[in-house]
Amino acid sequence: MSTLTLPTPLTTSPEPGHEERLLEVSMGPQHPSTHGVFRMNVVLDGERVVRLKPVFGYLHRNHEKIAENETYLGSMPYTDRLDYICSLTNNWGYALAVEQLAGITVPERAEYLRVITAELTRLLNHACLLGFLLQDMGASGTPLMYAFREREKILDLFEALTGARMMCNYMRFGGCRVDTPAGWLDQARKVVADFPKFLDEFEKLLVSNEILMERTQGVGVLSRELAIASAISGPMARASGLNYDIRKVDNYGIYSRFSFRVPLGSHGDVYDRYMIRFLEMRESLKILNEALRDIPAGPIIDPKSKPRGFRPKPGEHYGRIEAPKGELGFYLISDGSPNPYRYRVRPPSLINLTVLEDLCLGHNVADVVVILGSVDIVLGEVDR
Amino acid sequence: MDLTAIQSELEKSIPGCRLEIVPNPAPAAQHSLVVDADHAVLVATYLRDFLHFDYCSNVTGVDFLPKELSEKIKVKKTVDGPNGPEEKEVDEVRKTTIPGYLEVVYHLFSTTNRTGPLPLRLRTPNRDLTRESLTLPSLTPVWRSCEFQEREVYDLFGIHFDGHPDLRRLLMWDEFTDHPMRRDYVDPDDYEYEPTAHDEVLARHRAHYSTGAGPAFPEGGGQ
Amino acid sequence: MIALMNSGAFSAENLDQIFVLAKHALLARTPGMLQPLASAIISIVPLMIVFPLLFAITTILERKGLGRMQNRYGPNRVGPFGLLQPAADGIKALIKEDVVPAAADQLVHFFAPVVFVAAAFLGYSVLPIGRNMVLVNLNAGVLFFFAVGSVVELSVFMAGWSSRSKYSLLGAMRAIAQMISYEVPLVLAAVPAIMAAGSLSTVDIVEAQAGYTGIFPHWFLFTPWGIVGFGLFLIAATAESNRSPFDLPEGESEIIAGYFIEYSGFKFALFFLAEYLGMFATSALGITLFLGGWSAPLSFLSFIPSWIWFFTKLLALIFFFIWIRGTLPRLRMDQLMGFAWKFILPMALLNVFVTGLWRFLPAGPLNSIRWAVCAAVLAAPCIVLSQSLKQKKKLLLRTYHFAE
Amino acid sequence: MIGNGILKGLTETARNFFGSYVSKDRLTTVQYPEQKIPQIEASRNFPFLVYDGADWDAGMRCVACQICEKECPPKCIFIEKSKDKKPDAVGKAQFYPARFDIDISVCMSCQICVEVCPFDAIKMDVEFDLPTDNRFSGLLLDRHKLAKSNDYYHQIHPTEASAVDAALAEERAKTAAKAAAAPPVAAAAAKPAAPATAATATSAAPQPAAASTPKPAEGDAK
Repeated sequence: MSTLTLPTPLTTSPEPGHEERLLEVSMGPQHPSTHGVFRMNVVLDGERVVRLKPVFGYLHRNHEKIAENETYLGSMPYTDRLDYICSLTNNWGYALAVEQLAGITVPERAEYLRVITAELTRLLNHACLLGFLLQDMGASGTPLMYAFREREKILDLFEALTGARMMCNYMRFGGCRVDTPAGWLDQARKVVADFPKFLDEFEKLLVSNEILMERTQGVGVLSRELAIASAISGPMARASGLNYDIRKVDNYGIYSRFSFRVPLGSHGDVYDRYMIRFLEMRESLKILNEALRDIPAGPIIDPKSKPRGFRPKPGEHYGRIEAPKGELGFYLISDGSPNPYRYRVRPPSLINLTVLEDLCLGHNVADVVVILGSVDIVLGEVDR
Repeated sequence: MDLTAIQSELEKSIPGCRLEIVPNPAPAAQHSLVVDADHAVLVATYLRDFLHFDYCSNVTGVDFLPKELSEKIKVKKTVDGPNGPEEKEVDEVRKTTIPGYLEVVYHLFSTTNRTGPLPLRLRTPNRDLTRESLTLPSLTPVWRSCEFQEREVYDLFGIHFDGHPDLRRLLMWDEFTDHPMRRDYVDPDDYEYEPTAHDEVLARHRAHYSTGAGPAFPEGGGQ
Repeated sequence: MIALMNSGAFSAENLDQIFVLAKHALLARTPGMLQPLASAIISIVPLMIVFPLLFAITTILERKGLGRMQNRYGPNRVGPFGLLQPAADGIKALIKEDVVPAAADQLVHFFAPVVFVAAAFLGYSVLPIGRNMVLVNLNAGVLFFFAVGSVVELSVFMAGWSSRSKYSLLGAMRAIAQMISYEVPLVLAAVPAIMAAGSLSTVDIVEAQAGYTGIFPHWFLFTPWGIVGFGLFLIAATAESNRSPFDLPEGESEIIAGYFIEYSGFKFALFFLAEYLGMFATSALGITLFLGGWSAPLSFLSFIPSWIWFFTKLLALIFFFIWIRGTLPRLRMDQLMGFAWKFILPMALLNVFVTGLWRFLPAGPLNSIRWAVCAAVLAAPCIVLSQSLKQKKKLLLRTYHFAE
Repeated sequence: MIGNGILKGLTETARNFFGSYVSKDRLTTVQYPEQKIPQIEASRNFPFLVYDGADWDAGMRCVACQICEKECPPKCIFIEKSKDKKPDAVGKAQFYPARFDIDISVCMSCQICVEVCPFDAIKMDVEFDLPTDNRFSGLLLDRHKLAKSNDYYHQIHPTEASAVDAALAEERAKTAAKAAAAPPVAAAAAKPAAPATAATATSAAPQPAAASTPKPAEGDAK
C-alpha cells in the first residue's frame, strides 16, 4: 500500500543559513523555451531548484464548453487546435471515439489513410521535438532547422491532401473527407524514402555528442512506478521502461497488420526520452512503408453518410489513441441530441506535467528548461 | 474480470460499501461502477492493489441538472359528468423531478493485464450548491495522476476534493469566482468583447456600451 | 607621399610597409613639438576604425555562415548579398530607445559598457598586426594583455548588478565564475610559447617563429606542446569571450540574456562590440603565440604583405568560432567549471612541463624521438580520462531493447 | 576517444555549409515575395461565393437556404434572405441572399460550409494576403467582395471545379429530361398553382415535381 509519493518541496533551503537567500523566479509565460504560454514559479537556492509550481490557464478557451454547444461535426475543426502540431491525430482520436460511441464502421482505404497521416504526424512531431530540445540546450538553431526542413516536406503533403498545413480538419465519422489527389501517394513514398537520410544526419550531428550526453544523462530521472502512478503516457513513459503503447494495447484501426516494435528505455532520464523518440521515428517509417505499399483502392467514406443531422443514440464512451505526445482520450456522453451532453479531452501533455516538480527538484535552472523540453508539452492541449 | 465479479469481490472485501452498476447502452458497453463517497478511497486502493487497476488515465466532471419528467398516465378520477359523479379514464400529466447531481468519473486501466476502461463514478448527494453537499473524497493519494485533473474539476465544476494535497484553480485565474462548466453557468457580460456581424452580439454590444463609451464601431457592421 | 606612390616603388617590401611609410610621411609634416602626440593618434585611429569594421563584417559573416549551415541564405536584403546589414544594425542600435530600469543604479549602469569597450580596446596595443606594425612594443606585452583582459570581468559585474534584475544578476554571477575559472588556463596555455620564445614581448615571440625549413615555417603550432597549447588556448578563449559552448552568461533559453538583459539601444550594441573585440583580441593573441603572428604559412608566399596574413588567420579563427556556435549545445554551469578546473588546467600544467622537456631533449637528428616522447606524455591523460569515463558508466551510448 | 562525438557533429555542419554552395536543393528557403512557392492545388483559405456567367449578382448560385449559417462552428456567416425571387441558372425562380456577410476575422477556414452546401454555392479560396487597415469593417466581407466567378474557381482548383461542374451539368440534364418527359402533368399542375404563387413568398410547395430539388437537405431549410 504505497502512500502518496509527493515530492517534498523544501520551503527552506538544504544548506542551513541559506533561507533568506532563496530567489523566487517566475519562468514564463513569455519565456523563450516554455513551448507556449506556460509559467513555472521556481524557487532557486543559487542555481539549484528548491521548489517548482507550474501555472496553467493562459491559453484556456474552454474547448469543452464550446463543444457542448456545437454539433458533433462542428467540434471537429476545433480538435485541430488542441495539439496544434499534430492536428491529424487529434482528428483521428475524436473521430474514433465518436465512431465507437455510435458504432460506425470505417472502409479499408480510409483506415490506411488514417494510419499514413497519423504516422506522418508522429514523424513530424518527434522531429520538431528533437529540434526544440536541442534549441533549449543552446545549439543555436541548426538541429531545429534540419527538423523544420523535414517538417516542411510533410506539411506540403498535408496541404495537398487536406487543404491546410496544420489545421487539417480531415477525418469524418466513418472515414476521411477527401481522397488523395493524383500523385500524392508517390510523393508520400518519396518523402518517406529519404527521411532516413535526415535521421542519419541527425544521429551523426547529435546522438553521440559528448556535451549533449553530459547535459541529458542522469537528468530528470522518472521511475517506472511513479510513471504508472501518475498515468504518464507516450514516449516519456516508455523511456522509463513502461511497455504501454496504445497502438499495441488497444489495437485500434488496423495497427495489428503492421510489424513494428516499441522501443523501451531503462534509465528514464532526458537522454532516454530523447533516444526513444528517435527510435520511434524509425519504427514509424516501417509502418509507413508497409501502409504506403499496400493501400487498397475503394471508398474513403460510406457514401450514404450525410454530413448533417448526426445524432448518436444515448450512451457514453471513452475512446483513446496513441498520439505522438501520449494517450489522447475523448470521453463523450450523448443524450441523443445533435450536441454532445459532455465532451471531455484527456490531454497527454497536462498529465505528463504532473511529475514536472519531481523531475526538476535538485537540478539547476539550465536543466529545468531541458526537462520541460523532454516532457514535450503543447499549451493548446494543456489548457484546452 | 467483468463488472459484476468486481462488484461482488469489492462488497465482500470492503464491508458496508454501496456499489451499483450503471449500464452503458453504447455498442462498446463500458458499464460503470458507482461508489458511495465515504468508501471511495478504500475501494480505489483495493482496485489499485489487488485488482491491478494501477493506471487512472482520465478524471472528468459531469453536471446533471434536476430534470422534470412529465408523462401522461391514465388515472381514474371522479368527475361530475352530465348525470352525477362517475369514474372516468382521464390522462393527467404528472411531473416527477429527477434530482440533479454533480459527478466525477475516473477511467481506470491496468498496465499489467491490459484490461479496458473501468469507469468509477462518485456522485454528490444533491445539486444544491452548499459547501458540504459538493465535497467528494480526493483519489490523488491513491493515483497521483488525479492531482491536476481533480484541480481542473474543482476549477470548472466547483466540486471540493478533501484530501487533495494542493486544491487550487488549475485553468481560470485565482480571483475568478464562478465555475464555467456547470450547465446553469451564465457567462458574465462585463468583459469587453469583439463586436461581430451577428445581430444578437451587436445588440448586446450596443446595450453594453449604451452610454456611447464603447469603441468607435460603425453602425450595423460593414454595410 | 604621392611622389613615393608613383615612383614605381611597388615592391613587396614597400607594400608590406605601406602603413608604416605613410605614418612616417604624415609625421614628417607635423611640427616637432606635436610629434609624439601625433604619432600616437596616427597609430590609434586606424586601430579604432579597422577592428569595429571587422566587428561589422563578422556579424554579417556569422549570420550568413550560420544560415548556410542551416540550409538557408542568411540576410541578403540590405545591400548586395546583405553586405550592408551591419550598417542597418548599427543605425537600428542608434535609433532604438535606451531604456534604463527605474531601480537601476544610473551611474554604474551607464559606465559598464564604457569600461567593457575600453578594456577590449586596450588589449590591441600590444598585438603585432604586421611587420613592425605594433602599437606599443612592450617587453611584457603578453602580461599587459592578460592584465587588461581581467578588467572585463569588472564591467560584466557592474552591468549585471546595477540592472537590479534577477536574471541579470544570475547572468553576471555565471559570467564572473566562468571568466575567472578560464582566465587561469588561458594564461597557462600561453606560458609554453613564452618559454619557447624566451621573452614576454609579442614581437619577440613572432620573431622566434620566423624562418622556414624547406617551405614549412617554424610556428610553435608544429610542436606537440604547440598543438595541445593552441587547443587549450582556443577552448579557454571561447569561454573567455562567452562564445558558444560556453555562452552560459547569456544562455538565451534559460536566463534570456544574462547580464545585458536590461540594456537596449546603443549600450546594448556597445556590449556586442566589446564582446566581439574581446574575441578578436584573444584570437589575435593566439595567432601571435602559436600561428607565427604575421608570417606567411609557406616560404614562397611571403611576398604577400604581412598584415594580410594576420587578417586571413584572424578570419580563419572567426570562422572556427562561428562553426562551433552553429553546432554545439551549451554546457551546464557546474560541468563548465568542472571542465575548466579538472581537465583544462591540469593539461595546461602538463603542457608547460612538456615544453620544458622539449627544450632540453636533444634536437638535431633525434628530433623524432623528442616528438614521440612529448606526444606520448601529452596523449596519456586524455586516454586515461576517456577510459575512466567508460568505467564510471558516464557518457556511454546506450542500447535499447524493443518490445513486440 | 572522448571528442569524436563533437567532431562528427562538426563535420555534419561543415558538410551542410559547403554543400549549400554546391547543391541548390540544400537551400530550402524561397525569397518571398519575389519568388513564391508554387500554389498547392487543394489548399484552402477563406470561402467565396461562386457565380456563373458574367454578372455576379444575377449568376450567384446561393439560394440563401442558410444551412451554412447554421452549420458554421464559429458562427461567422450572416445571411439575410431576399423578399423577392430571381431565376437561377436553370431558369427556376429561387431566393437569393440580400445580405451575405462572412466575418473573416472569426472564420477559421474549416470548409464545413462548403461540405454542407447543397447548391455548391460556396467554395474555398486560396488567396491569403488580405491585409486591411480597419479591424471591424475591413475584415467583414460582404456579398460583393465574396462573389467570384466560376472560371476563377476553375483557375484555383481545376480538378475540383471540373468535378463540380460535371455533377451540376449532369444534374441539370436529368432535370431537363424529366421536365421534357412530363410536360402535360406539369402544365396541369402549373395552371391551378399559378394564382397561388403570386402571393405566398415561400415557394416550396407548389413547384412542379420536376423542379431541380437538390439532395433531400432542402427539406430542412428554414
